[in-house]
Formats: sequence, structure tokens, C-alpha cells
Amino acid sequence: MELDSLYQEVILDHYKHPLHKKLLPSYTAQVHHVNPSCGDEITLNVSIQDGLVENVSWDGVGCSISQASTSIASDLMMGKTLDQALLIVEAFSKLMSSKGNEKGDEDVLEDGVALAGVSKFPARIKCALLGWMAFKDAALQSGKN
Amino acid sequence: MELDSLYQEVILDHYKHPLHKKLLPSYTAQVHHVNPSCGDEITLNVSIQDGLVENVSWDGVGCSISQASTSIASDLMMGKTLDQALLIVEAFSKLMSSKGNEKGDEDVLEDGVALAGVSKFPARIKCALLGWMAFKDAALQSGKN
Amino acid sequence: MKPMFTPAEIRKDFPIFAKTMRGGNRLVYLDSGATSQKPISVLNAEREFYELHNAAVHRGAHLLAEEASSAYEGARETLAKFLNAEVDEVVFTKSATESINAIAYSFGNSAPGSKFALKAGDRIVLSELEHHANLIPWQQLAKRTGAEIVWFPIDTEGRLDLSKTDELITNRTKIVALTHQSNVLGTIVPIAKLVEAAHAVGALFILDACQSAPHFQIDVKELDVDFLAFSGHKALGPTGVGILWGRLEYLNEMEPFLTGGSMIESVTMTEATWAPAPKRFEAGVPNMAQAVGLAAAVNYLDSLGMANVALHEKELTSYALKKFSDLDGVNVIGPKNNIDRGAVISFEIAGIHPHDVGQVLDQYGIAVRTGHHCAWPLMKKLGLVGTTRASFYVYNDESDVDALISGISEAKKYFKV
Amino acid sequence: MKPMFTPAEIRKDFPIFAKTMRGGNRLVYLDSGATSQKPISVLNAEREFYELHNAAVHRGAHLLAEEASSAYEGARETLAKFLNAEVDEVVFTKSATESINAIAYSFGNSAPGSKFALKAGDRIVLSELEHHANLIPWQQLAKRTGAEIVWFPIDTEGRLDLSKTDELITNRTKIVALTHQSNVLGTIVPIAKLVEAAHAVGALFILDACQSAPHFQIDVKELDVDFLAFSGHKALGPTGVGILWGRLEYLNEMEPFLTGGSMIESVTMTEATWAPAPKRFEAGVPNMAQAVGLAAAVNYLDSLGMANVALHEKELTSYALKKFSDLDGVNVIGPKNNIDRGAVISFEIAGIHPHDVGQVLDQYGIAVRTGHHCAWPLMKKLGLVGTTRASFYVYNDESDVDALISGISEAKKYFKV
Ligand SMILES: Cc1ncc(COP(=O)(O)O)c(C=O)c1O
Ligand SMILES: Cc1ncc(COP(=O)(O)O)c(C=O)c1O
Repeated sequence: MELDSLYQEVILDHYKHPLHKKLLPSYTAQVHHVNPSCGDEITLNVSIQDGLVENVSWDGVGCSISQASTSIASDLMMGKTLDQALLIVEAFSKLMSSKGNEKGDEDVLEDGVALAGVSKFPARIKCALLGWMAFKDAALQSGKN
Repeated sequence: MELDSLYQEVILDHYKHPLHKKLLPSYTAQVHHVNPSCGDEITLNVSIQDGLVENVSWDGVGCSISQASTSIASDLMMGKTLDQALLIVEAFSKLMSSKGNEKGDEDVLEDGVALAGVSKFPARIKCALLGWMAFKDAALQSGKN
Repeated sequence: MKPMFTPAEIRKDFPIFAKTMRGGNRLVYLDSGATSQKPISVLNAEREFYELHNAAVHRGAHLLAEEASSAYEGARETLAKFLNAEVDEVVFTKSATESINAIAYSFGNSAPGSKFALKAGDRIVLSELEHHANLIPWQQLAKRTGAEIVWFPIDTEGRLDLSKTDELITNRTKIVALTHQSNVLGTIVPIAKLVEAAHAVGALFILDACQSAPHFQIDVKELDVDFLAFSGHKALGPTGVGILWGRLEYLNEMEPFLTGGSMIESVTMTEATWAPAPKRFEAGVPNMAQAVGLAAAVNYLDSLGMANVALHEKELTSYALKKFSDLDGVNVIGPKNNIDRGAVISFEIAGIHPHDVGQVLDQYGIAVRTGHHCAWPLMKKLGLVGTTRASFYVYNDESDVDALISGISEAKKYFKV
Repeated sequence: MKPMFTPAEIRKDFPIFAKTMRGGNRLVYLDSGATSQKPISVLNAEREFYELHNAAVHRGAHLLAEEASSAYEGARETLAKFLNAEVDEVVFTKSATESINAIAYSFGNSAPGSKFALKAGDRIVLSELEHHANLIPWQQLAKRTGAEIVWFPIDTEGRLDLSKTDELITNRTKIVALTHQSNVLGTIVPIAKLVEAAHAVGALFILDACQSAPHFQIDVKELDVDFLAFSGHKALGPTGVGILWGRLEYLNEMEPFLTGGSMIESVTMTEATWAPAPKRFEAGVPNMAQAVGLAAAVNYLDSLGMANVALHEKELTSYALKKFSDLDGVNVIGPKNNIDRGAVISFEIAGIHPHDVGQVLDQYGIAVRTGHHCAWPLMKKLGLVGTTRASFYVYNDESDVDALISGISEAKKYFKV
């Protein structure tokens, strides 16, 4: 069933048990992103010191895709350098715009490749990107501070 | 040719030699009407005393239909009682909305029946009505003064 | 008199129902609250306009211009009859959104002291049910004039708390703008008393008829409202056309909204004066083909009979509410009984986000809408991030409800709740 | 490279040319300046949208909503390419009239001090050529803000008097809004220097491209204007759709015009914030089918090649101007040579009112427009009550010009002048 390419087991797992979904009190930048067309909201904190992503934490409401995707993203970014992290976000964005024609590089995106199927469902791409865009925004703000 | 039902000889005569097309200096009411969709304009003076239309005069620019129709109307109204005049205007309006199905009562409308064909050309009805509506407006204002 | 109302027959008039959906399923279209499907007669009417009569209306002496004008003005007559309005009271806009903005901007353009002008301290009364289209234009007008927005709160079933009427509609009230039927909950607002209350304090009453005009008989004289707006695309008509209805005396007193060609009486380089309604509110070459298409839609509705349409939707809603009440873990948001209630059912499934519900239903060919439905304040009031919404129309029947119900069970299975 | 441009072949793509006109004549359509005819591919694109993909865009997770969104956003991409613009810079409106009003209202909604706000003493520069749609919205904005309207006068041939540039475009100038091509006279305004002059004093340049975008290649980057407007219905597209193009940085800074659904970022009962462009300017369910139809129109034009379209019109205009110069008692109003001149010919016949000329031509199946062409101040300046106007497009050829010329002779015979 087409649906299974969207909702892979990994995604449903992250959805039921999201990682880092508890805002840490200390951060170098905090952002709040919304997806106005469906009402999803997310608050995301990053701690970036000396070009290293030390911590990512978040809270928010949204569908399985946006929750799972944010869970995956936050876990993936932790411990990366800022530069590495931004490259990963870029790789993920590219995957999302691939219209189902790419599988994604598991070495780079890890669990993120489970979201490859989302790219076949245009209305869901924004859900998948919400957490990643919030991270990118926060990371860049943190860089500026 | 269909066109001949629109442009009867009588109309072309009135167009070339319009009656009462020179504003008289004295009047009991003056109105200025425009047809914004084609730019036709008319100024019309009436002198109405004791319920009698003593004089109608006008000036303006417009197509053959609007010029001829105003010429016919002004001549027809002169000497009528206000009540008669308003009934004639009504008869003419009715003729204009007849979609080519009525010939008009020559006893009432005189040369005005030559305009019967206009009712088949929706875009020209407003041209034909311009002078008559101006007269009606002026007559009612004159009544009020 | 029970109508001969056979949705399966009606669907044959709508080409889209021949389409095969995801998973090889037939189309179960339950999203008419967002936009309706179009019968072939509407598509044909638009096409015929383009193929035989296309020209700019009111602007030429040639045959096509005559025919285009009479098609366009004929459409206006059809719409006027549909609403029991005077012909000149019917203004074609692009959408209900434009219609409501037109009223708000026109009011904003009024000279101080005019009946339509607002000043600091004046009140605009809305409700928590409002669609953004009947909320933000008023917020903006309030911001520009210093007026204040106040609103009817709703109860837990989504009914207006009418006990607040005297408190809200006072001498300070200039405008009461309410939805006739909630696009989220289906609540039909009993407006008669509110119209009376508004008029008693000299306020203008504006009705958002987006979710009512397509579904039951509207008679502007009987409703006694001052302005009314709806969109053609939700009433079997084309996209890109809406209706603004207003009392003629008001339309002719109001300042225009969009300015340009065709709405003028005279123009110089520095000044212009206005034509009377409806032209005053129809600047530019209008959406002629869409107006003609909307007239065909209204003719289609009339051929079914609006009373029959309403009755059909009522029965279908009863059937659906009954089915929903048997479902575990599924909660209908909004009126649970079928009184003053339209054919819109919002619901939530415990443990599944609306977006995911919609996605599973889509796999079965079932089209519903999910999210806040452009009524975000209502969602916040209800403490929800969104709902899944099924909305019914003339082409839906019990088989569609059954499909929805079994789709919901599949969703619960899929997400293991 | 001489194009393969065969209007007689092109006409076969336009169903309306199969129609029999008054007097049993074929249609000689010379009123494309008012509205163009539509090729079958445009009608089919709209129909296909309704029959296969119709749903509210951006609002559902279901297949139809996805397809509708991608059709609609695909149309935006097509239009962006057509103008050499960024995708997000293209806003779908209902018409050029709405587009220009949108800019004017948005400016009017700006906070004092913003780049877009006007105050008493500021100047808006127009020209005597303007269509009411690019005149009255600015008059109204001036009235609301205390700004002043000033304008380029024209010479006897209908060219802008550019010697006035320094006098008109000064530090006080905030807005320069000009037509690219006069809909009455065909004059093409050489805007390059004027855009430079406007930018040199920090003014915004708004181009009314209604009569240019359908007829020759527009490249917004090359033109370097700030905003641009045109209507789909004059460019082979459906009625009810127009384009507002603006620099993205400006669109994202500007206040919205119409408010309601889909253009928001967040909403409470008393406040709202805005989505970025283009959504910010597209409140409500948009004119989806019309946007898709316009994209098909643009694809049709692209298949002909805009350079070929322009060349064809140029040649046809040369031919017509030559024929006109041979006519007794007929006076072409506007540029008499074919430099910086579009395929629009206004004329008067001594002794016959334009409305009567049009009526006689109609008898021969020839559709022209008569009157002031929504440019009343221009008519007054020229001392005319109106003109008869023939305007050409891709489906016209020399046989149409010949028909017009012989129709003019008939009119002269009929009215004995
Ligand atoms: C130069 C010009 N500007 C603006 C307009 C207005 O276009 P619309 O009526 O399609 O909004 C037109 C055509 O009517 C025009 O020719
Ligand atoms: C109650 C209500 N009001 C207003 C609107 C706005 O209509 P549109 O988007 O067609 O302008 C809608 C639908 O979207 C609605 O349901």
C-alpha cells in the first residue's frame, strides 16, 4: 500500500516515542515555527558552542510526520559541527524535493532516510521540514549571537 | 439589411438637422446627463409653467441615435401637459424594452416610433433613452421647484 | 412531499466522479465545505460563453459585446432570483473573501459622520465561530478606525452564547458580522433575533453565507440582513466568482472599493465620480465566464430545489451522526444533535493527528479536510490543534458515510489506537 | 529569421471564429484591446482542472488537493518564466484592475515612515495616457494620504512629453505609475529612462502592462520596474484572472490588501500576522481554474514565440497604417508612424459618431470598440468624444484589415459623408 511508503515503522516509532521532546532550560537560541496551513507548531532550543551543536531540544504539536521528523533531526544534529549540521539539513531538503526519486544517503541522514517517501506526498513535505527548518533558523541565529 | 431597422430615414434626418438644439437662456430646470459607457453628454432645459411644458431646449454630443432621439423627444414634449409628457416618456421606455416586438403607438410617440428598431440593439437603448431620461429628470425637478 | 433525490444519479452529472483515486478507489468527496465539485452544465456554460459570446461587457456596439453583456446581466438576474433580491443589488466579486473585504474597505473609505464610517470606541460584533475571512477584514478595519472587536463566545457544543446579546449589541455597536453556518462545526446561527437587535441599535448586519447559501434557501428580504457574501465555488459554481449582496440604498450611498474602468460616472485627471450599483462595485472587465457559470450552478441547484437539498443534507447528517456515535475513541466536535445544524461533521480520533487521519482516508479515495479550517481562534478556544472534517453535499449519500466510517476504522488499525 | 506565422491557421485553434456574425459574415475580431479570444487549449486546461483535479489548494491532505495545488503552483511557475520573474513574486489576482488597486491599498495600509507610505506633499506621477484603472486608484490613494497627482502631458501624436521628466520626477515623487502601451492610441512608452529617473529619487515604478505583456516579450529584470500588472483575459487567457508582479523584497515588506484565509501566519480574535508572498496577497480560495487557464494561454503564446507575435503585429500595423493613410475623411488618432507603437489604431471619420461607425462595421461582422476606452481624460485632452478603435492580435491578418477598410467605406456611404 502506497501509505506504507509514507509511514515507515521507524517513523511511527519516533512518533510514539519522540526524542529530545522536552525543552532544556539553557540554550544559545530559541525559535518558534508554525505551519499555518495545518496549525502545527514547534518550539526548538539549540546550544551551539564553538561551532559545535551541543544540544537540541524541542516541544510542539503536529502530525506523525512532523513529530517524527523533528525527533530524527534533533537526534541527528547533536554532536555535529555547525557546518556538518547545515549540510545535513541541505541534504534532507534535497531529499524532500525529489518527488520520490531518491532514497537519501543513510550515512548522512541516518533515520532521516525513512522520510524519503514523504517526497511523493507534496502536502506532507512541509510537515517533514518543520523541525529541520526550525533547527536551521535556530542554528543561524545562534551563530549570530 | 438589419441596419436599416435601426437607422430609419427619419432618424438620420433628425440627426443631420436636430430640433431645439440650442439652449434657451430661461428655464425652470436644467439637467446634465451623461452616458458614461460611451461618453455621450447632454444638457437640457425645460420651462414648465402651471403644469404645461412650454419649452424644451438642449445641447450635447453623441451618436446619431442619441441626437435624433433627443431631437424627437424635445419636439414632442413641447406644448404637452406635464402629465401627458410623463406618460409619453413611459410609453417610449416601454417601447425600448420591447426587444423588437413592438412598433409603438404613432399617435402617442409620433416620430418616436422610428426608434422602435433600437430595441433590438441592446447597446443602443441607452443612447435612445438619454434625452428622454434627461427630460423626465428636468420635468420632475421643475415640478419640485 | 418526499423529494426524488438520488445522489448516485446526481454524481453522473459531475465528471470528476469518474476518476479513479489512490488505491484504485472511487472518489468519496467529503470536502465540499472547502470547495464543491462542478456539474457538466456549469463547465458547458462557461465554455459556451467563450466559444460563442466572448467579448468585454458593456463596452462595445458589436454583436459579441451585446451577447456577452446579456449573458452577464442574465447571470445577475439568476442570482438575484436565487436570493430573492433586486437585480441591482447583486455584485459579482471574485470570492466571499473579496466581498467581505469590499464591505470593510468601503466602510473604511466613508467620510466621517456617514452611516458607514467607524470611529474610536465603536464596536464590531463577531463570534468565535468566524472563518478568517469574516474576522481579519474587521480586525483591519478596527485597526484603521480605532473601533473595537468584541465577540459572542461559544458553548462546548459550538453554539453561540446568546445570553450575551444585550451586552454585546449596544448603542456603541456599528457592525454585526456573523457566519450563517460554521464551516468547522456545522452550527447554524439563529440570526433572526440578532438582526433585530442590531437594527434596534442602528447597527448594520453582515451575513457570511458561504456555508448556507449553497445548502439551503436564502431569502434576503426575509432574513432582513443588510449585506451578504458567498463564494460560487462552494455552490457548484466555478472558481473565481463570489457574490456581494447589499441593500440597494446602501450600495448606492457607499464609497467604492476597487476603482478603475466601468464603475465611473465621470473622470478627470484628478477626480472621479461613481456609477450607481452594481457597477460601482465592479471595476474593470469582470469575471464574465465565471458569472455565467455560477448562474448555471444556481440553475442546477434550483432544478433540484433548495428545500430538497436542505432536506437531503439533514437526513444524511442524521445518518452520519448516528454512525459516529457508535464509534469508539471518536469524538464529534460541535452540535451532537441535528437541530440548527448543517451537513458538516468535525471529529477527532484519540491518538491520531487529523493530518494523519486524512492521509489514511485518502488511501481509500475519501477526501476530507484536516487542520484549523481557517478558523484558528475557534480551534484555540476548543483546545484543539485541528480536526478532521467531513462535509456533505448533493452528490453524497449513505454509501459515502459508510466509506468514511470504515476508513476511520482503518486509520485506527493503522495507527494502532 | 522570418517566422512561420499564419493567422488563418491560428484562427482554427479558436472556436469562436467558426461563428457566423450579423449579415451572415465571418467574425473579424478587432477588439482584442478590450479582451482577447481564447484558444481551445485554454478552455481544455480549465475543463481538465475541473474534471480531474478540482479541490481547494493548500488546504487538504487528499489527492485532489495535492493535484490542484500542483496545477496552481505550476501555473505560477509558468507565469514567472513568462515574465522572467522569481516564482514567489507572481501573485494571482482577478484582474489588472485588482492588481493596481492592491498596490495602492497596500501602500495606503503602510505605517507612516515605511518605504510605501505616502504623506501630504508627496507626489504620484502618471500620464495623460492612463486607463482609468491606472488613474483612479492613485487618485483615491492621494485623497487618503494628502499626496498630489501630477502627470506627463502628451503631444498631438499621443507621445509623452519627456522634456517634463525632471520637473515631474523629483525628490517629492514617491510613485511613478505608467502604462506601457496606450490602449487607445497604441503609443509605447519608452520607460527605461523614466525607471532610472524614478529610482534616482527613490520612487517606486509601477508598470501597467495590460497592453504590453500580451503583445511583446516582458522581462521584469531587464525592465527594472518595481511592480507590474496585467490581465489574463487580454492575453488569450480566461476572464477572472490577473497578475500582480512585484519585487519579492517589497512584497514581503508590504502590508496585505485582501485579508482572510490562506494569507496568514497566525490569528487570534483580535490580531493576525501575515504569510510571506505570494500567499500574503492571495486571501481565500483562489481562482485556481483561471490561473491554470492563464498558464495554458501563456504556453500557447510561448509556442508562437513572443518575438514572432510582436513582429507579426508590427507588420500588420504597418499594413493598416498605410491603408488608412489612403482613406479620405478618416483620421488616425495617435502615432502615425510605426515606431514605438503597438497594434492598436484609433480613428475618427468626419461626420460619423464612433458609435455609429461601430454599428455599421458590426453589420459586416467586424468587431471594434468605440467610445472613450476608459481613458476619458485622454479623450478630453484630444478634444474628442470618443474614437473607433481597431486592435490586432495573433489571429488577425491583412484580410481583417481589408475588411475593416471596406467597412469604413460602407459606413461613409451609409451616412453619406
Ligand atoms: C492599459 C490598460 N490598463 C488597465 C486595464 C484594466 O484591465 P482589466 O479591466 O482587465 O482589469 C486595461 C483594460 O481594460 C488597459 O487597457
Ligand atoms: C464560513 C466561510 N466564510 C468565508 C469563507 C471564504 O470563502 P472564499 O475562500 O471562497 O473566499 C469560507 C470558505 O473558505 C467559509 O467557509
